[in-house]
Amino acid sequence: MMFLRGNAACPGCPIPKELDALLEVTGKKTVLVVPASCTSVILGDTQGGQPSTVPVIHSAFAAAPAIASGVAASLRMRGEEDATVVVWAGDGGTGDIGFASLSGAAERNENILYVCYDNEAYMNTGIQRSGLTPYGAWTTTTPSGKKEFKKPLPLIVAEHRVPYVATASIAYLNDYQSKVRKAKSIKGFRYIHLLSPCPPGWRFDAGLTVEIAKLAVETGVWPLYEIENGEFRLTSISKVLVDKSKRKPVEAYLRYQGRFSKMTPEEVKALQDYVDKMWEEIREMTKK
Amino acid sequence: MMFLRGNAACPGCPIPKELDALLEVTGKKTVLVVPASCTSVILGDTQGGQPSTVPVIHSAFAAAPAIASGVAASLRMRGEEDATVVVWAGDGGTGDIGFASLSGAAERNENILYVCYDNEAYMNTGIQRSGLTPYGAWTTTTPSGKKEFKKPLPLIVAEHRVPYVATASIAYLNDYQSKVRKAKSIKGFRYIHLLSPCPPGWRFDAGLTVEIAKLAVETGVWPLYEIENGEFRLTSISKVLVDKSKRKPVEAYLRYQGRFSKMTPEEVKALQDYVDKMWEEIREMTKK
Amino acid sequence: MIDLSEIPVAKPAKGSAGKTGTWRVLRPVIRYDKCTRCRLCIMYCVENTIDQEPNLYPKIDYDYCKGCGVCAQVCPTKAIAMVPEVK
Amino acid sequence: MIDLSEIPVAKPAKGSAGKTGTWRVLRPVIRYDKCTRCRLCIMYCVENTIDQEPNLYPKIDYDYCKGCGVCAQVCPTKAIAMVPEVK
Amino acid sequence: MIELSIKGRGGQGVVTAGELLVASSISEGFYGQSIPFYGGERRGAPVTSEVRLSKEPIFLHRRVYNPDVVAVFDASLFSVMNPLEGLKENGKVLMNSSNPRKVWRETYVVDATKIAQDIGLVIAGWAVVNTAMVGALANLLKEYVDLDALEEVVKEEFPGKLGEMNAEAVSLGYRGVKKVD
Amino acid sequence: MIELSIKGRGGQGVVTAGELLVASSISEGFYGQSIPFYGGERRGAPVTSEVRLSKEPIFLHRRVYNPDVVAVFDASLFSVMNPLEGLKENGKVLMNSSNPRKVWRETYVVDATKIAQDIGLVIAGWAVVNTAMVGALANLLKEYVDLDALEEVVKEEFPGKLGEMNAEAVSLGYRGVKKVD
Amino acid sequence: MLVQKGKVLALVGNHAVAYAVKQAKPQVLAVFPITPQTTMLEKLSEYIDKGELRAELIKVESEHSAMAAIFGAALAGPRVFTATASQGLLYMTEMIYWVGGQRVPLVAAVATRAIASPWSIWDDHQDFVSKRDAIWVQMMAENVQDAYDITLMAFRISEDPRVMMPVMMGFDGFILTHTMERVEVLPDSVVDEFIPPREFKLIDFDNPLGIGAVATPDNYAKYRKKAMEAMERAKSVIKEVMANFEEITGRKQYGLTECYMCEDADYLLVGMGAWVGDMRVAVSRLRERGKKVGLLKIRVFRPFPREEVREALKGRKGVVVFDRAYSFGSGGVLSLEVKANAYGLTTPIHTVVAGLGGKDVRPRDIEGALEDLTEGKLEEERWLA
Amino acid sequence: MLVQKGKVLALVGNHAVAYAVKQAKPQVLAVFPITPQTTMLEKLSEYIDKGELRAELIKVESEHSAMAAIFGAALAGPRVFTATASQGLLYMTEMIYWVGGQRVPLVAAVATRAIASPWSIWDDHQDFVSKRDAIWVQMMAENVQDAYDITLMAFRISEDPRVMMPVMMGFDGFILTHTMERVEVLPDSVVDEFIPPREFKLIDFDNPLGIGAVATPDNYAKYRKKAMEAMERAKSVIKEVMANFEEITGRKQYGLTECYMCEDADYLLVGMGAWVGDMRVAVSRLRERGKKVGLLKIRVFRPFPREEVREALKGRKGVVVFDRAYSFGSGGVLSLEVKANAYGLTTPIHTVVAGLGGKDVRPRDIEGALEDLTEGKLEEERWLA
Ligand SMILES: Cc1ncc(C[n+]2csc(CCOP(=O)(O)OP(=O)(O)O)c2C)c(N)n1
Ligand SMILES: Cc1ncc(C[n+]2csc(CCOP(=O)(O)OP(=O)(O)O)c2C)c(N)n1
Ligand code: SF4
Ligand code: SF4
Ligand code: SF4
Ligand code: SF4
Ligand code: SF4
Ligand code: SF4
Ligand SMILES: [Mg+2]
Ligand SMILES: [Mg+2]
Repeated sequence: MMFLRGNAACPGCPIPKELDALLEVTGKKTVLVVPASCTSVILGDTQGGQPSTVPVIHSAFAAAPAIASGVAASLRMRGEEDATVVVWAGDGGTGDIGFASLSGAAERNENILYVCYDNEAYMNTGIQRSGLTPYGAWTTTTPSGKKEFKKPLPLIVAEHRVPYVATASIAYLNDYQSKVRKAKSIKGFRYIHLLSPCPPGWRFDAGLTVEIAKLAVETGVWPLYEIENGEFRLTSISKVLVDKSKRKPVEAYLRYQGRFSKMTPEEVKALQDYVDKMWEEIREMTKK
Repeated sequence: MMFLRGNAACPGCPIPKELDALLEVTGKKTVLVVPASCTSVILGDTQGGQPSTVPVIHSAFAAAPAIASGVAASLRMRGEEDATVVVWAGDGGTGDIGFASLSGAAERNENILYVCYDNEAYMNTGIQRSGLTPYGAWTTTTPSGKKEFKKPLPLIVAEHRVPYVATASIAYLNDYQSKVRKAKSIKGFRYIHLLSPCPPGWRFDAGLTVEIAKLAVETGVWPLYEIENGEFRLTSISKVLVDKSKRKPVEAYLRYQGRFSKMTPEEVKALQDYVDKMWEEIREMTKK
Repeated sequence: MIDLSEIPVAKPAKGSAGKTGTWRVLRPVIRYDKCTRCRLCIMYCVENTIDQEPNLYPKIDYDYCKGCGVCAQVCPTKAIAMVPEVK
Repeated sequence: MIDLSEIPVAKPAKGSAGKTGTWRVLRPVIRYDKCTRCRLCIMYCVENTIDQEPNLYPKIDYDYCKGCGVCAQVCPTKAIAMVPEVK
Repeated sequence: MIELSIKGRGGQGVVTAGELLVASSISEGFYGQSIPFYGGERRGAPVTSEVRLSKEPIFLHRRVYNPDVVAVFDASLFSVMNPLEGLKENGKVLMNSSNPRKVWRETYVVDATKIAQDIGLVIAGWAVVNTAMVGALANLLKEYVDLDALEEVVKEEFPGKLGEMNAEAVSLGYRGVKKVD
Repeated sequence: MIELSIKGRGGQGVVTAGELLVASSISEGFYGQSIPFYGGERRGAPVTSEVRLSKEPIFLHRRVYNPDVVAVFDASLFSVMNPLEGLKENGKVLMNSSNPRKVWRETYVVDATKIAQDIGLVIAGWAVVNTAMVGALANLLKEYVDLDALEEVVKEEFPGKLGEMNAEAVSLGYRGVKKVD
Repeated sequence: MLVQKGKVLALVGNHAVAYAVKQAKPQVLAVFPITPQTTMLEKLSEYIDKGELRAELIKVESEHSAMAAIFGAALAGPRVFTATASQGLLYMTEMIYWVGGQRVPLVAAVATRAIASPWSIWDDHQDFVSKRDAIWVQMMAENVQDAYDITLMAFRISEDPRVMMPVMMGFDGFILTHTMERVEVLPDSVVDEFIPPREFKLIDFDNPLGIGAVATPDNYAKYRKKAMEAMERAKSVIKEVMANFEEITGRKQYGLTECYMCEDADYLLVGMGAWVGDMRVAVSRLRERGKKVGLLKIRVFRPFPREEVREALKGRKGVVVFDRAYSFGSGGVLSLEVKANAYGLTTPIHTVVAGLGGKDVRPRDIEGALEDLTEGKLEEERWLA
Repeated sequence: MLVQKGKVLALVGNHAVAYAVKQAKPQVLAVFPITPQTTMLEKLSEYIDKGELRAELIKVESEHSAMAAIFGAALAGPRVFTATASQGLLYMTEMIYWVGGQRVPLVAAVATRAIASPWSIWDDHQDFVSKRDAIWVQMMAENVQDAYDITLMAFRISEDPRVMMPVMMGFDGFILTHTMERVEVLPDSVVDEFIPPREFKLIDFDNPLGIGAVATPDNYAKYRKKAMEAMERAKSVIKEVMANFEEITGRKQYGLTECYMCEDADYLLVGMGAWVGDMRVAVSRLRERGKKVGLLKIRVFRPFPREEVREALKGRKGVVVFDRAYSFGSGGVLSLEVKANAYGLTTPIHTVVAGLGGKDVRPRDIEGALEDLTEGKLEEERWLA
């Protein structure tokens, strides 16, 4: 066990498991760089200690990729290139305030593994909209549902032409861990985007965390793929979902979540269309 | 004439012309938001006045898209939606320090026209590398040439799924102005990326500004295109350049520029390959 | 060497947030008769609070289990019941 | 109303950087006999310092022309010569 | 001035309870102050909210160290912490419990869980006990809190049907509180 | 201590000129200070660089208002500004010019442009006049600047062939300076 | 004297400020969430969603952009607002100086909070004072009512043509932001009258200006001098606005400072923010015990009430400044201000540094220090840590 | 006394600092260009390109990231460095406080420059002083030699286990950064000995720490108190380091302050930075005219040399502080520091605010103010604008 029990995550929060699964692969010689987020709180305090068994650098909200760049440079200087420098950041830290820093590190092709655990809002401050909040979702700053679509971050990062980009899900642990394993074996900037359901923020029963994560994939809302040196490849169950008939309707995913409860049928349809269109693009990409 | 003569641009600098051509289309009801850059200096001072005949808001280096978002909101409140809010920013302000702010404005689909004039380095501070400096180019912070490739910014912005993205060149003024015209007619976030040769920074004779800009297009280094609602379309002379035989070798472009003078034949070839591969991708995109 | 008491740092500790088992409202109880030792609950317990006994049966660490119910949901044989904590 | 002297602002002005024509080392001189009035020099003068006369001939505003030579380069008939400024 | 400390768990509406008391006291023309204590609070984790009620303006902003009244939403808290820490010698304790056990010189109980369950105030398996507790507290704090005013405040806070149910819980809590001798 | 003001245009190496003087003075064990004035300077635009040379440590850091010597790289500057502003009554002027015209009580000329052209120091159509001017200044500032030391400094600053050429320009400038009577 | 009795509400600090903002009718807001400010943002979102406030809320991706967005918006004419805390206030530092230097009227609320590293979400004043050079009027609230009142006054002060400057309203994180108290709110119509329509507008297509263009040295220094003068003028404007507000509300506003039980006090306690309330109680108790102590509350931190402070300190036997912010390597920040501005006096001034990172300050701490002061037992600088 | 005579070079300030940095052998640098610091960055790039400095230069996309990158690098052990100015220093504000709070030894050079809006690339000290609360040692150079010397000492002070704190070396933009002067540089071997190997390292896979984790209120206050104590300790460490440096170089280092022509001075001028040189000249000239004037130079701004300043001011007839930074609504920043730290004295202290936004300060300005001071004609605060 790399991530110790008895931490401050909400009941049902997948983050401890996600971190444990990551560290299981990257091992003891891992440095976690964690910007302001729910994880900052989960990581304990100077009094009670931290659940992490590897070094953690707490980071200002916008600074994690740069801190990681510095750590990577130092480890290179120390001759410890076998260590893995991981940024572990929420969707807000990744896609909003910290995005210039991420983009800069990607452009410099820094030797870091960036994991964005995406709970689709600012959860630590109590559920406010982020750029990665999906269309239609209620948050405290989108009381009538968000009007814009989710920022397609993994593809934007991929457009930086970094060696490795992948999506993952807590419901598909093997897929997730094998992506971490592959990422660990590659040098340069690697990016994994992990959909991370949040019971209080998404308004679902804590026991359903894995179920919801699964539905995201099964409905095609969250395709699992990797892009290695520009090559796009669907992974795990998503491979069969190019065929629309194999995908559950998005409604099946929305249903359990209070945050989508006020969506009108038209909005649900708009989201379904969006997902279908995304899969059309995916079909194009897989052809290449 | 919308941009007055007698300003502080270097001899041969295309910026005054680029701004004049822009304002000719967007007209008197334009607000320019300009972050720290060569243009900040060109725009005069509180003593001698400014060459611009439209309002200018000088901006901190990282703040222009956000300032423009605020101006756009105010103009909406004032009922002056016929005005155009333009961010006019260098490659550094756009792709490096200001990129989170740009990305945020794009995600919110703010009603602004963002023009990045790209002279491929921090010129105002005396030629330092930016994320958009091309492979092989000398700058004072890449004394042996930049090792990374140019950040493909227009495509990264396009991946934000904004209504309009285009590239342009001072050598193809009609193409540039018609793109500005189209952008003006669209609502939401519009982005034009304008390659802007810089005689002292690129180390070429001031008289060659237009010639160099033309060669960038003719060699395929700088493809002219637009992406409207996701639809990719080559424009102007670039339409015929998908055919490799129609493109001049990149060497023809590099030759006149001191910044590339130390590139090895291998590096030149790497750049040529990069350009060829880019055109392969363009070919794919035009097919869609 | 440097004096760590000067510098804000945290050291690894189980129970950094205390005995989080006290947060529990519902208690997961494994009916071992139904359990097939498939390990799914261990794999998916988001808190890492299910240990694998030498006999391969899962065992919940009630000191820290927060009672979220994920294990009960993922158990294919419905071998885990969520029962209210006695008050 | 607000007192603009309190607030750092600049007003539109020709010659905000002074008479930039004094920066010139080489002077573009149009040989009107060669000029076809194609307007390319006017279009591409990066300083906007070439005016179009009523007779459609280009005329350079030497007060501000910086002598970069772009006009000479773009002129299809080579009608513009860059001659050293007399010292 | 009277000082309260309300102890419960994340998700039980401890902060709201304090605010309801303060709001009703203020609506009566008095003064009040509700001070939540924020840590990284989580569903199920222990939470405290402190309250001051007074007929005069309140100046203090520090936390409440020696409450006059402690309200315990959940008897199981005793196994995690000492909810009665700092309680004045002559202070009162209100317990949500079905079991009238004396924990302090002056102990009161109300079966808020049962009240909530009877009314149907159950969300995601949790009985919503805060309004019944607030009702019971109102009975102990008659000087500062008026039952009618409190019911009004509750109806304002919770719209529609939910308001009705909660107001009923308040009323049942008010009437259901018993002193343990 | 002696104070200089060097006037020229962006691209003429005015700042380098000041630094060469200072460096050679320092290499002789003296003190020196070269203060460029930075605006948004552009190729062709007027530029100033100021210099202090001294046998004692220099404490001042303010700009030079009343130079002892003014060096003008380009006579055309007179049409843009007054390069001699603030010059001391008994100060000296060094002009780059082929035309020995008296502009101050004590005026010197050197045809730095011709020197540069003759040596082949021409870049992008511009004669590189700064080293010849520096050579000429060295002649006026013998107390602080030694010709040999200056040539050394120039060779260090410009590597290889270019150093040779510039050192020659220095030497020709030194010898080519003439007083205008 | 027309006293307009308003409604009495029970509000937490963040909602009280949101209420005042709603009444001031800004048209453009840009706020980025941060504890302990967030519930204010949420309330404002709700107002806009329900149509109670006709404004655009720009959901910026950072605080730098929040300040940038309202800066841009303010130049075009509308009234604007933002709020932040701690890291957020630091992250917008460049823009804080920017709007100050540009002399743009706007209002920002700061829910004060300690600064990392290490992380802390709890209260102290380190963030607020970090902006003391930036050409901003800075005021600090004592309680929730005060936060409401100051927010309203802030808009009026900021937009006064004699001031023309941003105003920052500080109020203690959690201690006020999350504490519910009694608040008397003004009727909307009264607020409409109290804050006249905004006149500031720099973006005008018929008079195109270059806003913030390079200033050459002479010009730059001149603008800064004007800012200094405006800051001095602000003192009387603030007093004028407070007097007017007092007239309207019947709530005593005092001015830049308030001196409580000062008349015959030999010893003076000086403080700013929410704990001033606790200090009142401490002073009263010591008075009951026969100690001649008084309390000087700093309500306006910038412009610093030099004259008032000097006046208040004169002739006392001893003074203790309670500081919730520290300038490492020099002293408590409020202390430094008091000492510097009172320079020349000889009243001994002590400092108590307390409440950093949310460390609660207990009754005995304040009374103890004050008592020690009267008994000559207080150190020059005492840390409660 | 072993005096190691070094090489004499002619260097502009930015190159002198780059030279010192090269000799200190940092392994990771992250610098973002900004006028007037840029030529230092360029020189460092060149050193690395030529193999004269074995280090990585991370070409970050902003200053926030520059400080973040060297922060991360420093935690893993290596010596690190960055440099910035003005907007850049403001843009990294959050990280400046971060590394201070985390007590990470590192060195940053600040080429001082005025702050926008309006834009100005010229010198004043507004940027430097904006970080005076942030748990940084701050020192300011008088000339190019001083910038070189302080940079070397900064590494040693920063890494001293009794201090363990970032150090900021300020030097006036253009006035020093771009001015070429005579610099005596130490042999590399001497520098190697002067700055012992760095011991600080927090990232250790066998002792995994959570660096900067949440601190609950009690803990937080405790850490801040320790920082305050370390800052006080830094005073003697700095003196010790300076004494050692003086021994090595034979260059007089004085300590936290230097008092020039002070012995019998009735009037004192106080200043910091490059214009101290001009003040020396002014003081000498007035001395020649028989005026008993002296000069107090503040070399270390944080920790502020309270004792030295009090000592220096005691018994003078009048003091004038020259300020190149202003805290709007209170006073000149250095003035405020001097007054607050000298509180209790009665020597009248005047302020001259000058040189803002690069406004050149002429001989007559300094001499004039000083002369007016001796003649009782100097205002309490004079603005040269
Ligand atoms: C500069 C700055 N602004 C705001 C905050 C407040 N803040 C802390 S965490 C957070 C939200 C984090 O969202 P995300 O990155 O999605 O992580 P999550 O909390 O959802 O896990 C915010 C806004 C901060 N710490 N620093
Ligand atoms: C926060 C901040 N950092 C650095 C600078 C210094 N700076 C001003 S302009 C500039 C470079 C601008 O580069 P780019 O955006 O490409 O525009 P260009 O000058 O090339 O036209 C830099 C680094 C600044 N003004 N603000
Ligand atoms: S709010 Fe959501 S993401 Fe944050 S700890 Fe709780 S469950 Fe996890
Ligand atoms: S440096 Fe280049 S971009 Fe900047 S003004 Fe000169 S020519 Fe134009
Ligand atoms: S998931 Fe169910 S069946 Fe599988 S090991 Fe756990 S309890 Fe047994
Ligand atoms: S209830 Fe939740 S925490 Fe407890 S064992 Fe099951 S999954 Fe783990
Ligand atoms: S030389 Fe340059 S500035 Fe002059 S007219 Fe020709 S193009 Fe225009
Ligand atoms: S480009 Fe040549 S031919 Fe055409 S108008 Fe100009 S000068 Fe005449
Ligand atoms: Mg999130
Ligand atoms: Mg650029």
